[in-house]
Amino acid sequence: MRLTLVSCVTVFLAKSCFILYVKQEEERVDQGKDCAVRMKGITKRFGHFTALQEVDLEVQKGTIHAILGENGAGKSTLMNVLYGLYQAEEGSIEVKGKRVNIKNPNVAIGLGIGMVHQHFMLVENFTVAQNIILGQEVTNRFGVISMAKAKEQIEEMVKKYGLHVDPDAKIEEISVGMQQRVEILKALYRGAEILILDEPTAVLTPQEIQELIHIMHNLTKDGKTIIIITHKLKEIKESADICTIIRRGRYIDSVKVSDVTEEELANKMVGHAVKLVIQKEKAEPKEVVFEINDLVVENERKLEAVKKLNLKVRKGEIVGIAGIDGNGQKELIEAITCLTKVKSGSIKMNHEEIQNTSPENVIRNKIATIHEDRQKRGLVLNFTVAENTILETYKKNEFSKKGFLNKEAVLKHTKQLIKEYDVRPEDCENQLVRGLSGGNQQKVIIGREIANEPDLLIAVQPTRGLDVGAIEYVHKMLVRERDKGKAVLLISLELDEVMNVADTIAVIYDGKIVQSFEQGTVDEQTIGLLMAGGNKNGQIK
Amino acid sequence: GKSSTDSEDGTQTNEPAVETEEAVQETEAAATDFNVGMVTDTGGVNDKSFNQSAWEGLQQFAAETGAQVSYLESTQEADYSSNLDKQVDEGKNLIWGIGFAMADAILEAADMNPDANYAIIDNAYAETPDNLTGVVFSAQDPSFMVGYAAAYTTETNSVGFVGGMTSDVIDQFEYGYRAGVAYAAKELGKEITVDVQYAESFSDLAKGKAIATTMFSNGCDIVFHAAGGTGIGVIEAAKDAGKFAIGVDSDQSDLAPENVLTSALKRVDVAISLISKKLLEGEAIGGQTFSFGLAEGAVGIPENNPNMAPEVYEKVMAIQDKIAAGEITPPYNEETFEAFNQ
Amino acid sequence: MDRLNKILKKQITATFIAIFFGFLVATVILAVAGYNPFEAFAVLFKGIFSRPKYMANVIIKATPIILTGVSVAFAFKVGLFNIGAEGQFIIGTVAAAMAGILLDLPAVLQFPLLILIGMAAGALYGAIIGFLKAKYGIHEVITGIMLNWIAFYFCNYIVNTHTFHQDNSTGSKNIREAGFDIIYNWKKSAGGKSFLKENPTLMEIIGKTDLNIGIIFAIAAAIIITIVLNKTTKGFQLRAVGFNKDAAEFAGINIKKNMIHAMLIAGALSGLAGALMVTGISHKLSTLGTFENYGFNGLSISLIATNSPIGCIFAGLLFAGLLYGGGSIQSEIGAPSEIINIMIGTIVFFVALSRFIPVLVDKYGRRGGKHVK
Amino acid sequence: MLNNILLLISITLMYSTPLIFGALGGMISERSGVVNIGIEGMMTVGAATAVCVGYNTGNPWVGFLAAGLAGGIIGLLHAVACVSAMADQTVSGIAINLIGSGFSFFLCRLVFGAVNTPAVPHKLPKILGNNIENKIVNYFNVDITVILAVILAVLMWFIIYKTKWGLRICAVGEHPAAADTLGISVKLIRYGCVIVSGMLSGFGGAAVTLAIVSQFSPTAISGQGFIALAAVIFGKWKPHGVYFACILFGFAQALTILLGGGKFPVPSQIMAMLPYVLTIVILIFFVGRSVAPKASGEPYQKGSR
Ligand SMILES: Nc1ncnc2c1ncn2[C@@H]1O[C@H](COP(=O)(O)OP(=O)(O)OP(=O)(O)O)[C@@H](O)[C@H]1O
Ligand SMILES: Nc1ncnc2c1ncn2[C@@H]1O[C@H](COP(=O)(O)OP(=O)(O)OP(=O)(O)O)[C@@H](O)[C@H]1O
Ligand SMILES: [Mg+2]
Ligand SMILES: [Mg+2]
Repeated sequence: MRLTLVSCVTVFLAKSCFILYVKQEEERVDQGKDCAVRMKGITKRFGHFTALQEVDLEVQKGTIHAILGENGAGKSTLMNVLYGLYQAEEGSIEVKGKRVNIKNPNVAIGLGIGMVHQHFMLVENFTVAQNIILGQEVTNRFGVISMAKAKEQIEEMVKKYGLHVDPDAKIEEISVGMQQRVEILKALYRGAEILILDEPTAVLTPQEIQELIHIMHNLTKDGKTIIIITHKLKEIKESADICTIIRRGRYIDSVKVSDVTEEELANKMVGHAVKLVIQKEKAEPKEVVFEINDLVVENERKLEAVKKLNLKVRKGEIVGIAGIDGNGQKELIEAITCLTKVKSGSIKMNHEEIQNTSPENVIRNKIATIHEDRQKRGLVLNFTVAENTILETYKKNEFSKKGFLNKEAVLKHTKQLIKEYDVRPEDCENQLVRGLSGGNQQKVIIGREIANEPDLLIAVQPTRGLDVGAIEYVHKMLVRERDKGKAVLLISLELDEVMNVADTIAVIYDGKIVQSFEQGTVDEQTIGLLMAGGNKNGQIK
Repeated sequence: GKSSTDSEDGTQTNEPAVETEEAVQETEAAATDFNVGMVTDTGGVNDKSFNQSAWEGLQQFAAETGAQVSYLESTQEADYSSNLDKQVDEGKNLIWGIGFAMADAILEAADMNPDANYAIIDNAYAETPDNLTGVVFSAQDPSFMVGYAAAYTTETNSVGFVGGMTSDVIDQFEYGYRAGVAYAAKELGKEITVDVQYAESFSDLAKGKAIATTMFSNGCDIVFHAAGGTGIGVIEAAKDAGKFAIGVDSDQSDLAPENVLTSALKRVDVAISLISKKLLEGEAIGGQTFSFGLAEGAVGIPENNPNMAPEVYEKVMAIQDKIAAGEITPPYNEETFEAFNQ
Repeated sequence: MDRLNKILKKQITATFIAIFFGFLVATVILAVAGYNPFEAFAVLFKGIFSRPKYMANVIIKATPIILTGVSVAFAFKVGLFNIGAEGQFIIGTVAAAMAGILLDLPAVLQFPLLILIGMAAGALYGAIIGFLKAKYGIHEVITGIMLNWIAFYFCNYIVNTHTFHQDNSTGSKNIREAGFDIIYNWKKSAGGKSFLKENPTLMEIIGKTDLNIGIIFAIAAAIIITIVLNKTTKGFQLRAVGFNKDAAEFAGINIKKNMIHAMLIAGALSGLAGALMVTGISHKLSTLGTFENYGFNGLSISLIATNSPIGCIFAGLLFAGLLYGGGSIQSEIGAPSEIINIMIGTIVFFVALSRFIPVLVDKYGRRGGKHVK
Repeated sequence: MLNNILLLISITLMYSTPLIFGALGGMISERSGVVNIGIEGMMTVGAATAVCVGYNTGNPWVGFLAAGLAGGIIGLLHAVACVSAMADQTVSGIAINLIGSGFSFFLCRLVFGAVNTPAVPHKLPKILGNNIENKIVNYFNVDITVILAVILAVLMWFIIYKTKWGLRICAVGEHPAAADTLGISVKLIRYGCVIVSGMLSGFGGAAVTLAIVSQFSPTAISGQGFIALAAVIFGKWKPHGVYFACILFGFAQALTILLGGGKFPVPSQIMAMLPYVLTIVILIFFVGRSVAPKASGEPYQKGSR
């Protein structure tokens, strides 16, 4: 009894202190009441590195506000400051006209700010519903969760905004598109009025992107404010009202999106002119080097994910596989790289069957692969750049003798590679890859794979999460390889990329290549339909 | 006993070690200069078994004579020789090694340091160097007695024995006990079975308890243990089952005053104290093996056995006399046991 | 300032700070319990450094745990937690002793053969763990713990079999002298005896202790393992697997094979420690009452050394020094010997905390930097 | 036959109970993302404290609670290292094991002047009281700790799967950054879980020295903590899995005892291997891969990537 009394008193005291504190902090700022968020002079440092320097941001209520910037410009950092994950060293934040001190995400949530992170913050082995309610569970007095009630609430939101999810599905089993919707629901569930989306479209299919834009419009209609970070200029044009541009941690400009062209945006972002469409000669394909016949592969749940797939890649051409995520691309890659067993059919490289052998054998057969997950499959983050560059070739005579590594040769090779592929910082050969930025990590992988002098270069989502400058660079590399007479297989979820870069565009749907086209003989519309399971004549089967 | 013939190789003709000679001259007045050290085996000084008993003996010795005593613990077998050596450096007049496991290490140390005196518990050498003393116990004697007592006490005609790990020393307890039971059964004209099980551990309390519980529930009403820490579990099982356990080494009745029938004493402390005193008093102890039996009061059963019927106690005392007189020679291993039963 | 920061951030500095704190905590505990801590430390250091042979004893004590430490450290590099080093050590002793008793070869063959057999047995025993992990995905901690106990009972079984048991003892027969350590055989030889008589210091170090060539094996093993890890293609593979299995697999490195190889090598190191124990010190098997902690101490050592094989040499010496010198604390000032365990535990604990030091340095260093400006 | 079956059950329960406490403790800690290989040390501290307090107060329950408290304090130590100082969890756990046993012996020496303690005046009760005459009923007259262990397992299951605390603990163990962004304090949850882990391990120790036997000795806890650690993995970090893993181990021990005693011509050393061999065999054929909580072993640092 006494114990409860004491605890009551403590809680009361703590609460009143908190309220006093908040009142002090939130001195009223009268001007700009229609301003949902105003950040002023934000400076954020990590150690000696200044990630943000006096950045301003003003977001009007009920609008979609885009933030544009190169990789590492500081966009995510700025948003993390707003969400209370980081504390800025300098600067002030006002939310809905009130000066606030956002010490942690709880405060942000309390202020009606929700954030969908660049890297999804979902617990993989939880269900959708569990992820949504986490931290704000619907419970009875004893802390017992009432799932039924929670699901009711979720269903309501689903209906209201058209965010379709299956509350009982596990995150690890659903598509990224649905995961994204779960993230948005999570924010809305917490009563978010201001929604931050950090690169939400990087992982989505064209259809899903359209859907997302639709949802965003739904939300603003409902009075919500959206801040969206993206590298895709087209999306900014399609969705945003205002765009703020950040370059190297500094505020550059805020523009009305309808007043500028995509080129202008890109130029502002990188500080110089960029070409958005890749320049290349017409392909001159030669003989077939890589051939897949009637390939059948099962997924983890023992269902056929690749169903009698056929594919040919010739020397000197880039074959692009366009398709919506989950149509067998993942299994196809795993089969080619021998990470998974093939049920039937064959994969031939230079007329030699390679299926069901080993990753090592695949590499030996002159296939190089740029994997979509660079941190999981592509790199050993705790290895130095030098060590990563020889991850596949350490056994070659060039780098080792009688089982001993030749450090000097490796370093020389790495330095050359760093120079050739413009990896930064340029003296990073003995640095851990972990410390490199995402774009530079990707450059290390690309450099390594190309240095293997493969006959076939497979690139899976090679530009995922990269900025325009970096994307341009990667595409140039692919074309260069083609021009050297190599075969290139590009698998991407971004239709633009495939349309732009590939010489032959193959559409994958439901585990099969449904049709192939030469570049320029087909429009985006047709491909989009085929990807969604329609046919050439525009009918959905 | 296995050690009766050892002292033949002419100890008496050898000069006593230097330190001993001095001790002779100064006797008790100089006892504070008299230094005795011991090295435990890997059981450590708190093993509730002979190491502990040995240390108690030394402390007793120190209390009585004013001598200095100390111990070094071995945590690994490899510690034996370095610990023994350390004791030499500290200028001990006598260095005790506790346990047969140390036999080789001590033999070597004695060879290396002819000026130091050594003694070992539970080992008899075929040839004992002049500066080394073996001490063995006829543990089969008290085991025989408790087995005899158990047979006279059991109501279910079934008794048990829990061993720690199979070894020659534990064999003394097992076969002595079984022989005692058999001897009494013959007297009584009954058939009394002995359940024997080894825990393969001197430390697993739960296993000791589980084995004893199994024995009790299978009809035993008295279980004797020679299992060190595992035995604590055995006594606990007796307590829980309301049956009897028989303790070992020292009087273990304090662990369960109502459920310990008696204990088979093997008083390492007595032996240590006695031998140390002998040396202090200038007696030559090297080059021979002392066998401690009933006569020295180093083995036996406690005087007070509140749970034992007085008439049984008397009978056991009679048996003790017979053993002391050599009329009964309890067996100490399987072969002698079979021979005994013939 | 910057240089100081850099020094402070070094792992080795952190380890020394940890050792310092270990002593500090022991000081406090001793003082609280009513003993003079400085006297205790004096005894400790005297027990280690006052005579050459004490140092030799420390080295002897350090030898097996350096090896098990390197074994654990090596497995760690490949991402495996070799809690089974204890079992591999035991199997090493058992195999070497069995062979030492059964085989009857000239010393030039017998001794190296026993070492090899002990290593091979430990290696196979370790490989079981690697195999079960690679084939069935069974966690190495479970198999390690279970195999420790199985080795324990297996040793006791072998000791008590008719072939190997020595009558009137708890141990096995001695191995044949041909299998004894080289130094041992030399010091027992006529030449060795007379030589030692003329060199009292050597007599003390070699004659009065079990000093054997094991320490050379241990140091060589630490160096070889360091070279293997850092300079060879095999080490490259193993580390790649340790850091990122998925990337290694994708790069064509066979992770299952490497897992087994890693445990094979780790097991061989522990087995070697066991074989050296038999040839150099015990010359026989004894019934085990409890684990003798050679493997478990190896864990602590590897952790104090932050998994650096070379570091294991020093950590092993430190650990052995504390255990050996600490043994005298009880006999000299009466303080319970547990204090040494607490002290070692505290050192390990502060090693664990040492990750925090760079963070603190960063915080403090930055603030310092600001002031300068 | 019936006799043997009942005996098998009661020995199984007796043997597995301390393991269950320790393993459930290990599980909750790992569920929150902190690996706890210090269970052995925590159990030892609990076992020693239980007797020291139980002996001096004469009340076993006070001793039992004190064991939990002492375990909790050691848990706090582990938490400070692993959560606040972002220490290597394995290293800290090993340190806990070393410190735990050293401290326990030291404590007993201070209290009793020896590491072997005398018996406590009163043990924890059996569920049906003492002196049950009926033999069959007596088999079911298990220690109260056996029942507590069952209750604990059920409670743990309920908390993890049904309450918001469970949801949060699992989230913190799987994806601490996600929990953090939702305003869940990773630190608080981990502190809580590690301390509870220490408390449960402490109870596990007390279950040996206040129920199975009635005194502390240096070997009272010899390896149970490591078996518990194995059971956490064996049970796949699930309360029911962990419970049955411990039961299985206890069962194998009981089987060893019932099959032992010379009934079969198997040397007793080989017989003693049975529980360990059986565990591996069952893992190979029936259990297979177990996947730890994703973030377990990783210290969480805000904003790290
Ligand atoms: N944990 C870290 N600690 C210190 N510095 C880091 C850390 N992570 C990244 N960096 C630094 O951040 C820089 C960029 O890293 P980041 O991953 O944010 O790149 P990015 O902004 O995503 O750029 P990219 O376009 O290349 O993906 C690198 O130069 C690196 O030095
Ligand atoms: N936790 C951190 N520690 C150290 N440096 C960091 C950290 N987080 C971000 N940075 C640095 O801050 C800079 C800005 O990073 P931020 O993630 O905000 O970039 P971004 O604009 O979101 O890039 P991207 O488009 O790749 O997401 C990067 O260069 C990175 O080096
Ligand atoms: Mg970003
Ligand atoms: Mg990035």
